[in-house]
Amino acid sequence: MDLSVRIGSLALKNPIIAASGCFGYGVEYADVVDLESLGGIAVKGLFLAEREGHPAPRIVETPAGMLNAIGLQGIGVRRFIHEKLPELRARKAIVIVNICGTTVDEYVELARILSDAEGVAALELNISCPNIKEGGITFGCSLRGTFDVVSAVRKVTGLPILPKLTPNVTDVASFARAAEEAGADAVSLVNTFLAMVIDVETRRPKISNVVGGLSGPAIRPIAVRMVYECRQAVKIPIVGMGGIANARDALEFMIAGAAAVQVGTANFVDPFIWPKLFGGIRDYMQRHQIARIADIVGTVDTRARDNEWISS
Amino acid sequence: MDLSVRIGSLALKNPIIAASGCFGYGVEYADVVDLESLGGIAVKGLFLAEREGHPAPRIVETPAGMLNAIGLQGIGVRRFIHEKLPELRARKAIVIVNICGTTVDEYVELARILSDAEGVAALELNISCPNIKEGGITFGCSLRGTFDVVSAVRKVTGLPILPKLTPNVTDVASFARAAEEAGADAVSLVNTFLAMVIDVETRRPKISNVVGGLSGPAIRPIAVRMVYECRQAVKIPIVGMGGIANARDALEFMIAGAAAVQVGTANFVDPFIWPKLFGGIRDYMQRHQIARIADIVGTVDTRARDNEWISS
Amino acid sequence: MPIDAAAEVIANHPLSTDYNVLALAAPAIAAAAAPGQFVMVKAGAGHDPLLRRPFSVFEVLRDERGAPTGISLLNKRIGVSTDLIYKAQPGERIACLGPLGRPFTVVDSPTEAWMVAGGVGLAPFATLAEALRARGVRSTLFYGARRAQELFHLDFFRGLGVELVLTTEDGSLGERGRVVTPLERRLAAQSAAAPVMIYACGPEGMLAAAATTAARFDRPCQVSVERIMGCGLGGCYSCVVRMRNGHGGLHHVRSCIAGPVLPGNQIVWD
Amino acid sequence: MPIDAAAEVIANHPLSTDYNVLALAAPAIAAAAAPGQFVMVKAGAGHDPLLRRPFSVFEVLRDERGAPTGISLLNKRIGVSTDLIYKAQPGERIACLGPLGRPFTVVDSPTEAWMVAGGVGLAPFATLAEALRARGVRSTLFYGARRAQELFHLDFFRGLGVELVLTTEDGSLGERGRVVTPLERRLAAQSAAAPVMIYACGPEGMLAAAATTAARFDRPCQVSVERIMGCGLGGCYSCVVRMRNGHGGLHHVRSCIAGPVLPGNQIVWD
Ligand SMILES: Cc1cc2nc3c(=O)[nH]c(=O)nc-3n(C[C@H](O)[C@H](O)[C@H](O)COP(=O)(O)OP(=O)(O)OC[C@H]3O[C@@H](n4cnc5c(N)ncnc54)[C@H](O)[C@@H]3O)c2cc1C
Ligand SMILES: Cc1cc2nc3c(=O)[nH]c(=O)nc-3n(C[C@H](O)[C@H](O)[C@H](O)COP(=O)(O)OP(=O)(O)OC[C@H]3O[C@@H](n4cnc5c(N)ncnc54)[C@H](O)[C@@H]3O)c2cc1C
Ligand SMILES: Cc1cc2nc3c(=O)[nH]c(=O)nc-3n(C[C@H](O)[C@H](O)[C@H](O)COP(=O)(O)O)c2cc1C
Ligand SMILES: Cc1cc2nc3c(=O)[nH]c(=O)nc-3n(C[C@H](O)[C@H](O)[C@H](O)COP(=O)(O)O)c2cc1C
Ligand code: FES
Ligand code: FES
Repeated sequence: MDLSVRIGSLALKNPIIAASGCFGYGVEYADVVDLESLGGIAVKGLFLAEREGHPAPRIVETPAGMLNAIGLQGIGVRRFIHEKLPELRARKAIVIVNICGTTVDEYVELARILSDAEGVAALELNISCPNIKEGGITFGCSLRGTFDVVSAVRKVTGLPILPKLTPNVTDVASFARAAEEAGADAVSLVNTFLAMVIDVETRRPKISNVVGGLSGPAIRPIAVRMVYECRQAVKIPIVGMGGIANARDALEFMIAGAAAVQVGTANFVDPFIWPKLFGGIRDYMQRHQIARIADIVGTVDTRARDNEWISS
Repeated sequence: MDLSVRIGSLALKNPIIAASGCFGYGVEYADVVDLESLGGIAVKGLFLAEREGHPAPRIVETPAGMLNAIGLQGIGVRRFIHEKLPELRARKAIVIVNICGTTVDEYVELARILSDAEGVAALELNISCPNIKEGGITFGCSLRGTFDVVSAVRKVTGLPILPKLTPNVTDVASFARAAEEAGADAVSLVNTFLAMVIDVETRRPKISNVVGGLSGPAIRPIAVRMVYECRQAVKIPIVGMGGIANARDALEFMIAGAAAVQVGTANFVDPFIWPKLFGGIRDYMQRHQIARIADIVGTVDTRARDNEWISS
Repeated sequence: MPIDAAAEVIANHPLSTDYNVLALAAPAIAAAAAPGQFVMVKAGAGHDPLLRRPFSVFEVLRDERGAPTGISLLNKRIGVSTDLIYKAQPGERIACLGPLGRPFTVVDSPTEAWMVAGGVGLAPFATLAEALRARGVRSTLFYGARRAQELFHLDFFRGLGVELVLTTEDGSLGERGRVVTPLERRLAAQSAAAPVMIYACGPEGMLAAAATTAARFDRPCQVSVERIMGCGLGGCYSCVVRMRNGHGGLHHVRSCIAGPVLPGNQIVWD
Repeated sequence: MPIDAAAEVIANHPLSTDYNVLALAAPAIAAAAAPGQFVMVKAGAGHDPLLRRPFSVFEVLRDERGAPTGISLLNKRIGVSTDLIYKAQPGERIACLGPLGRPFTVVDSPTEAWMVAGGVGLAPFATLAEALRARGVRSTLFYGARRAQELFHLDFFRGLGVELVLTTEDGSLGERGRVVTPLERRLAAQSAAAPVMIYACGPEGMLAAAATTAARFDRPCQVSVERIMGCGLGGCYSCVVRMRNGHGGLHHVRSCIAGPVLPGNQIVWD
């Protein structure tokens, strides 16, 4: 059985990637899962500088989901390269670095620095984080901003680049198109949905940043729809995510059009989920006599069943 | 304790309204709940003509939510007026008629017809149904379309009008503003999120219409955030909804900025929910010594807790 | 008016690795239920699963004096709620709303009643058989399943004097094959003058075959349809069945309030 | 390396209408756990609740020969998961990941150990008291609760030779008021030369008071902090505590891996 997939020039041994912000810098999980066994690891979003992020409370559970506003606490790109990358390299992890800036120049600078580092497989451009004040999602909510960030980064790196799209837009497919036109190798979607939970007893928001990003199974049906829409709109591969909690969910995204998937929140619920995902996909391939998992990508059958009719 | 609220010129005895499409034409529930006890009833979306809607399957359960594509099956406005409105009137229900058209003229025509009918308290303009091909959501996803429908209807009716906004947009507050400028008395939000579920065994969508609308607790944190955003943007009242399943949830929407709320999916789970909601709100008012429920509207306290800081 | 009972689980009898019978204390629902009606059951607390699920009333439970005390469900596990119902423990409480829907119209002697059940579609026929027996109606149950071990409660029906015609897909009991085959043979053998009412409940394919066969022999057929139901009360329009009206037109009816029992000859089978 | 056990519930002892002790079969976790470590528990199947919750290892359970067989949790119900844990039935399986986090540093004699517990903050002190006893460390437990009925396992600590200083908010047992009051009195009375290690676990306000008081008397204080945790493994950055570093700078540390036991004098209390 062949579980390998391609995301542009990036060959992955399987389609399961750890989602950014949900797997630390990868090294935190080295005890729990063989990092080499993963299709890839999207590390926690990095800025140029170190950041302390928002005060606690930073998360709150919601129905079948969670809201977070971490505020991109992080060690900055240089410490990442010196303190984390060597171990990731030693463990033969496929490292996708998720980068975030407040200006186009910052993205460019990050891309330059990381292109020179050894052991970076691809760059995921986080233009969709709902939890910071400037940059990030403001690019991701504007077609022009998306195009500008992607094309500027394209000019300075030979690494595969995957802009990560926000679902907080009217027409996500147009953003996938803008990314494709600007030279992206693939698009990742979805980042979290901007959301809010209020404690009615205190009438205060449950997280310190007032609003945060919603992830987890709750959002899965919306994310699947968005992957499906983007699949019609662009030729570049799609990395799909949002609420994947088991192999069935991963397959659903692939059938909708994702060449690979990422798993975030579910890793919090079950850090031993990875071999279960691989096993579940293998079972499915066996049951359906599918030799190459790449063959199911985008195969959803939406032939209309005579849809609307009027009584006579 | 005073549970009454106002939505513009419309006075409601309490802030709990049955959401459109989740309470039939009201009469179906006359055995289960005293219709007069509700703040109001938003009846199932009506077109001018009868419609048969989509074939089954029309719904599928999702994590803490449900996806539906009913396709606005309905008896049309004239049969509604003759067959349902008299009973609703007799039972002293406050009737909010949810109307849907494929052109501006159809909304105008519906508004004209209903303005002449006896027993209609308000019109909710459904410009946000994700489950039909033309009209509906296309108006709701365009500021111009929203403005045009609302201002055209405004010209022909003295009834309170509540455009119902879709959450499938980048900036819902701008739609609330467009509605306000066009003369709306209030805005209702949110309608359902466009979403999709695929059966991985058959690789076919789980519902006949391929995509449908997501409702239920899963979407609540996003809906609360949208109500909060609209509250900053407009002066007209907001009718909030999306995943309310108990009194706490209803209060959360009110504290975020909703003058009244609607309850949809939860009525399927528990058709006897209504007195429980009233009771829960009364308990809360007692516990917090609140005399008028209207006093909590929009009182969320979002004073910044020193939000972002950088290590030194 | 339907009742929402926080029904206590009295007993849970496993019948196989997939099937069980769950006995629930719900006197008011039991007292009101007619054969063919259903209840909407909320399995588990919280939002997973979120919606209730429809289940036929299988048995009406009674105390020594014959007073209704509860109902039982014949449950087949196929997903999250049916799995929770399979595992439910005595003492637990399960919200149970009912009785709902239009019941079977029970015929009178000398009309014969032929019940056609596929798998878990047996559920509504226990109470129907009792009602038929009370009216002295001669009854036959055509009952098909995958294998012998999945043909349940045969002695119960025998005890009511119901004739049994059994089929299994693997031939392990009764005739090998589908249950509509002996039905069709019996219809062909029956005198056209002898009145017969056919009742059918089971998978959609079986219902279509039973209804079409009945129509071919000009026999009335009441089918109990199975649709995914959001509310069970006519509120959501999820459970529609496409039907022909008198004038050749088609329309969608809500099977939770117009059904689940519907005239087989008016249903448009896909 | 943490273990994820599908731990069977062995027993559930209710202590009050809010508190219970849940015994779980988890030998590998039990064998590895050190005082102050915690486990991440997934209550209920499915997505409601979704995330695991952190619980201190309360007791390490052992068989006749002293081999570890499982752990128990001291649970106080305040929401959905703790409610499910309160109601858990023997035979159920509960996913339990651990042991996690940095344990207490156990002192040696002649240093005295003073444990300060508020409410359910008692949980990590049962195993700590055992470890202290094994090293012959003289120990005192300052333990406060709302009322007498919520002071648990006193005999257990007495049996280990731990001196008890009790307080209740309503004065129904021990001194009336907060637990930090007698701690402060005792600190003031103690000779500055006699070495003391303070351990604290309980509500944030109590921890801040204990840590501040300890610092005022120049005593080291290990506090076990309580943050909402998404993962327990350092993956989500939800559980941060604001701390001072050596140079007057502030930074956020992840209490699940740098803690839950942290040096009280470096924490910035809000
Ligand atoms: C009027 C009526 C009476 C019924 N009586 C009984 C009964 O007595 N005993 C019994 O065991 N079952 C009965 N059913 C079927 C029962 O409602 C379903 O098996 C149940 O809803 C499945 O719930 P779940 O959570 O276990 O499955 P889910 O996890 O919701 O779904 C599992 C799979 O089954 C499919 N599915 C879900 N519901 C249905 C359905 N209604 N029909 C077909 N496929 C479905 C789903 O699409 C999914 O693929 C009845 C249904 C109706 C409409
Ligand atoms: C390291 C550690 C060890 C712990 N040990 C124990 C223990 O031994 N026994 C025990 O009973 N509890 C312990 N707790 C606390 C326990 O984790 C929480 O009570 C639990 O997460 C609540 O879950 P719930 O689903 O019942 O509440 P929820 O339904 O999730 O929440 C109910 C309410 O409590 C608030 N809340 C949720 N989690 C916390 C939290 N961690 N701190 C403060 N408020 C919270 C929520 O905001 C909400 O208002 C420990 C916590 C930590 C971090
Ligand atoms: C705690 C947390 C932190 C996250 N941090 C990042 C981040 O740094 N960069 C990023 O692109 N996405 C981040 N995300 C979004 C996830 O990568 C993912 O897009 C989203 O959670 C949806 O997937 P899921 O439902 O599987 O979690 C974060 C999500 C969570 C829950
Ligand atoms: C089955 C179903 C049918 C609906 N039909 C309509 C409709 O006809 N008109 C409308 O404006 N909204 C309709 N809605 C949307 C609801 O009124 C409501 O906006 C949405 O479901 C969110 O609220 P909830 O989570 O409480 O259900 C429908 C929703 C459902 C679930
Ligand atoms: S199940 Fe809701 S209308 Fe029939
Ligand atoms: S709980 Fe996830 S980092 Fe600490």
